[in-house]
Amino acid sequence: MAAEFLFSQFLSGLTTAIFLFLVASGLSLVFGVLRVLNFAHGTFYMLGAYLAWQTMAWLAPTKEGFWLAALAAATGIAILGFVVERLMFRHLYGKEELYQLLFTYALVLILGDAAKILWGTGQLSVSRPPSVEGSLSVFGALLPGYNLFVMVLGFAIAIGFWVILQRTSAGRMIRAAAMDREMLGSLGANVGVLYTGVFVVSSFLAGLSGALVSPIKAIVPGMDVEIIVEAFIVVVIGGLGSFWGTFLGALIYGQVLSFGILIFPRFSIFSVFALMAVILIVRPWGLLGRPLK
Amino acid sequence: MRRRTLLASAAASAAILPGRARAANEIKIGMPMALSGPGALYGQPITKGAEMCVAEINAAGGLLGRKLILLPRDSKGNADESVRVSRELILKDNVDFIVGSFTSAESPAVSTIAKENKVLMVAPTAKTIQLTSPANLHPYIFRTASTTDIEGRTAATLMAKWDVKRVATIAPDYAYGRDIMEAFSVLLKKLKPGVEIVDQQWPKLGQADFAPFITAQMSKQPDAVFGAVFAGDFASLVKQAKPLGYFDKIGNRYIGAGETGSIEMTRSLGTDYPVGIVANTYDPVIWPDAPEVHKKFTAAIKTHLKDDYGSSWAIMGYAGVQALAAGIKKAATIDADKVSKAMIGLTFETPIGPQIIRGKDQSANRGQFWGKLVRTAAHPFPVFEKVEYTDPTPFMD
Amino acid sequence: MSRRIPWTLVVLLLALTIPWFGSRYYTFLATQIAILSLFAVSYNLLLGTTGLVSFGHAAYFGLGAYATGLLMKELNVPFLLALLAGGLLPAAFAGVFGYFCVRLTKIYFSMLTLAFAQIVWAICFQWNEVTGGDQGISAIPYPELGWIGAIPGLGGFRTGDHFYFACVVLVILCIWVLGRITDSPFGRLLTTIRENPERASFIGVDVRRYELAAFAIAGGFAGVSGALFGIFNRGVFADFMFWPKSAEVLIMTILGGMNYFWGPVAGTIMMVVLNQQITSYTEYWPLVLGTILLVLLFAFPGGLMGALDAGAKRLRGQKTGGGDA
Amino acid sequence: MLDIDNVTKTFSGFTAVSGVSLTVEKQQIAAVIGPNGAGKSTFFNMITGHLTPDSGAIRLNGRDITGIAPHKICGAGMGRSFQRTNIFPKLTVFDNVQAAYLAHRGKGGNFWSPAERFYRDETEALLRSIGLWEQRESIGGVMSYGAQKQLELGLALASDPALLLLDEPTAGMSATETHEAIRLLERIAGERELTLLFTEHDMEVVFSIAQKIAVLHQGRKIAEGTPAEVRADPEVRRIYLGHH
Repeated sequence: MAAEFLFSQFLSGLTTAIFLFLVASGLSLVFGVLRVLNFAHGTFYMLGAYLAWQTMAWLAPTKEGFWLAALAAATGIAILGFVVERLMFRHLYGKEELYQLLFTYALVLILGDAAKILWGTGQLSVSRPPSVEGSLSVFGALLPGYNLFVMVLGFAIAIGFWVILQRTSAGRMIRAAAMDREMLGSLGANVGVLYTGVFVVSSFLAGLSGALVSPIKAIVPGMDVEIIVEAFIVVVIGGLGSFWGTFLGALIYGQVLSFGILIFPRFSIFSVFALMAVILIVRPWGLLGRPLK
Repeated sequence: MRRRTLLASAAASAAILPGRARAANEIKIGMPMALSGPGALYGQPITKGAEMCVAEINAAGGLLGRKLILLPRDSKGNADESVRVSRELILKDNVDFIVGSFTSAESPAVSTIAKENKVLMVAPTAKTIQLTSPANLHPYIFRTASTTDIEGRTAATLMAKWDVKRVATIAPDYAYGRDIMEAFSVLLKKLKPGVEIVDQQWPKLGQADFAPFITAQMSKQPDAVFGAVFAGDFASLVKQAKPLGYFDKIGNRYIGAGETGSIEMTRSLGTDYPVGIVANTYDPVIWPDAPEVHKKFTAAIKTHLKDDYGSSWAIMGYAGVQALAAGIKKAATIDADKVSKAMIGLTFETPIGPQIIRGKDQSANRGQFWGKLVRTAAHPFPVFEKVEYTDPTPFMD
Repeated sequence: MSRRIPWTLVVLLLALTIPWFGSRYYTFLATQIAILSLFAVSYNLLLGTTGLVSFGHAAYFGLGAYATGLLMKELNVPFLLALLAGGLLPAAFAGVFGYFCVRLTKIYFSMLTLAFAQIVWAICFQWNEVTGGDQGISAIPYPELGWIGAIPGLGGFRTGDHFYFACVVLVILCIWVLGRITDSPFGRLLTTIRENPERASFIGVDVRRYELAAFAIAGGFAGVSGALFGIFNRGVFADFMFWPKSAEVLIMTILGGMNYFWGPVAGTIMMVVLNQQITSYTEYWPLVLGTILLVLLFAFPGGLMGALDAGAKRLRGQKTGGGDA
Repeated sequence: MLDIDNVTKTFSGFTAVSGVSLTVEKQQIAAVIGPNGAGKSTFFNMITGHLTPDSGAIRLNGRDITGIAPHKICGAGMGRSFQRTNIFPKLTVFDNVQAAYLAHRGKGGNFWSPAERFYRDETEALLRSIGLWEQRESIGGVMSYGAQKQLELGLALASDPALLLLDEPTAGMSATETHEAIRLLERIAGERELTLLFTEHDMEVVFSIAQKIAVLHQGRKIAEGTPAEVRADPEVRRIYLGHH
């Protein structure tokens, strides 16, 4: 009994972690290359959820349309990311870091209100697709099929990233950018294209994760800031620019929340900030990060 | 040189004109309300309800021969912003009354301002008992909302009817959640001494990940749950709890406070709604046994909101203005002190029938609609099987 | 040449004239601007002077508000004493939190300041017994300032005006002190940290200690402004410490121009007035604010003061027939 | 004066400096040379406290300064200039140097008096001696490269060092600038009775002013001696001077 319970609590934490990792992965990628913490990442995530809902509303009769809707939402947000990067963001490269940060915050404000104008203030909801409706029992703990699907996808994205980072020339450039900016220039990389590409991929991931959480979380105004703070923290405790650090950060956060509430029932409101404070005090550059130059 | 900026800015701020002087043929009502941020979900329909009431009164010739003017302002759901806009309404727009402030954090704050400026205020939605506790009561604060006491205690009477021994709770970790749980458990233990509270979960307000709370609670094997998780948080809870078998395991013996039975909630969750649970709402909206006045109100609000189903929240703004209007009418003046006196013991009409403002805590006897949610062929979302209005009078002290 | 004009005094005198307009609303608006100006100027000691981007300055604002509010309401402590506590307590907290924060740099520093601020917020949000939880502490008494009415010429004013006079004098006093600190050798060495921390350490600046001192001083003055704001607002709430408040002070400072000592004041005036004007018409204040930010970033990166400064230079250049604009 | 004893520094498996010792006598002008990646910068950063050696010891006037903070080493009488120009770019030339005086002479604890009143004469004298007095109102970061280097020297001198470490003092300079910079250095070192330790890639510069030269290669010291001795060293000729 006790072991079963601990395992199901672990699975709950893992679910929390993987959903958070999906969002944080794109944030981590952009930070590694562009050296900007993109506040608007959470807004892209929220817009992804809204777009998925909208596509579902258009595809009304078929619930399996969710898969298409998720893809459409992710693509839509990737296009939005492309436009934002090309038209505006790139003009701020080379300016002070703070201004880039403020730019992304301005996007949060503007796009947040735009979503409110388009979809209202009420909550929206997307149903789980029937193909992953059921749940399966793992060592006596119940694991919903949809969560399992997202977990597999989360791990697949993590491994996929690892392969891309290690094995492709784009990956080498991304790693170089994360480690040493001067090296990037000497690699002869087309920095402009790399930045746009990374921003678009990150936006795609934000849109995708927004669409993927819509069957398990309500779509409400304000979900953008709620998630961005958590995602930021996961990226920071993992070590900025470190992809595996983000993965590890998310896993730790999930378990800290999951088991923290067993010990301190009123821990939830502190959890993520307490975790960040402790980790940054002990390891000033995050778990797998290196000092910023 | 650059310090000239300062002078220029000072001059610019001086250019803002203070509000027009009070017109003799108008009665101005300021309405600080959460129109942006998470609270906008409620604030918007509440404001629409108040708007409609004002329009109806004006169409019928106004009040004391004067026209009502409603000035809604976005409080952003923040206490300090609420205070700021309330003062602005009083000092700049010269409002005669205030109907509004949304949350339990905003309302006591605005109440202080009302008292200081001797402007009478009606709080249409604030549930905190602190608002009208003896220490905080003053002649200029009235409440037409239900309270955490009423909500928690009426839920306890429902729970007491069930054959359950092990009860768990889940509520957002802040004053509302803790007050309602306190009210609930004290009365439940009195009504049903054998019952045991086996688990209490406190997710934060705005929690999106409920899985850890759900599995932790299920491990304590409760027979029934009283929940006060509301709005988007409730939707997230349900979506994550259902596939974990949470509702099945307790045989749907879940009582959901925080207006989780509202039509907004059932509509947005649709087929994902955990049918079989008992939940509350301010206005059942789809209510076959409704009194005539409610049917009329529902028809009107549907048109006003341009929505096929209306809203369960609009009634709160509507009734708040009704209470104030009745008070002004009875006092036959807009003098705040006289209206205040007139409102004590006042009976006023609302879409769910007449309500009384008692003197003790200057609060209306606004009760709770509780009912079990079921699926029917008539609607694409769950509706109340049979909704019952619980008179709050026995639970108000 | 502009240094010879005692700007602090000029601002003080100008600000003191507001109640003579006779509008309670002007006084109300001016009080808000005065108090928040101090908040922003204290923040700029970190941002503009030392180059530290704190995401948690609101914590010290809120701590000051709670300290003074509780002392005045629960223990009837006299105003000035309570205000002093409202400065010292946040300074002490800033000293402790800052000790850990200044060991970090750049975005890590910012995130740790955020973490501490949010933890403090969460405690205040939850601790019903002391802080009143999310409902905060209402009905904080006004200080006893009736004696102001006894000053010749100030007889005809209301309580709100008296409080405004007190606020303006206190705020200007604090801003003056902050100005002295900024211009002092200590302040000058803070600017070397902003410019080049590595170099600063090798002209003999103990970077962390200086940063910590600046952090504690800024926290203390933020606390004083929070204390005044709590009284002005007639209540103290956990919202005071929530991170959007920290974002707000950051935006106000940049809006006004972080490279100018009076920049944050200009930014505060702009924010307060705009917010007040725009919320009267629409609930889409974030949309407006976001657009203003975009315009600022792309067109006026020096903020309001920067834009005016550039404009004034150009004007001067034209008059003298050329020169470097 | 400066006594470096067998210092080693390793970065994640890569040994940047391995067991290097060096002694610099009072008022000596010494140079450390070596090809790119020889470990010169790491060596310097250990001396100035920006890096802590894994092993070995560094003594300044007999006092152990191994691994102590840069600002303390600065206080102990060591000044330094950096390879990449390292000034306070948005401050004026005058304020740059004045700040260095404020810091070095411990005025940082003064929160009250206007900073501009302090050390005006000292700053003026120093700016005149390094030839920047005319440009005192210029913003540091917008001056010519050579002038920035001069300013950096000024920052180092303001802390009244007995020992001055210069990392590539003429890097990026034109031939004329280099010539002037070297003359300035020699003059200042003479006037102030300074001990100089510098790295430099321009061999002409090194051999024209250094009294002692140490050669680093792949983190090890392979030769040390007078310019003539180093020039004659066969290994140095082979691996280093041969490249030129």
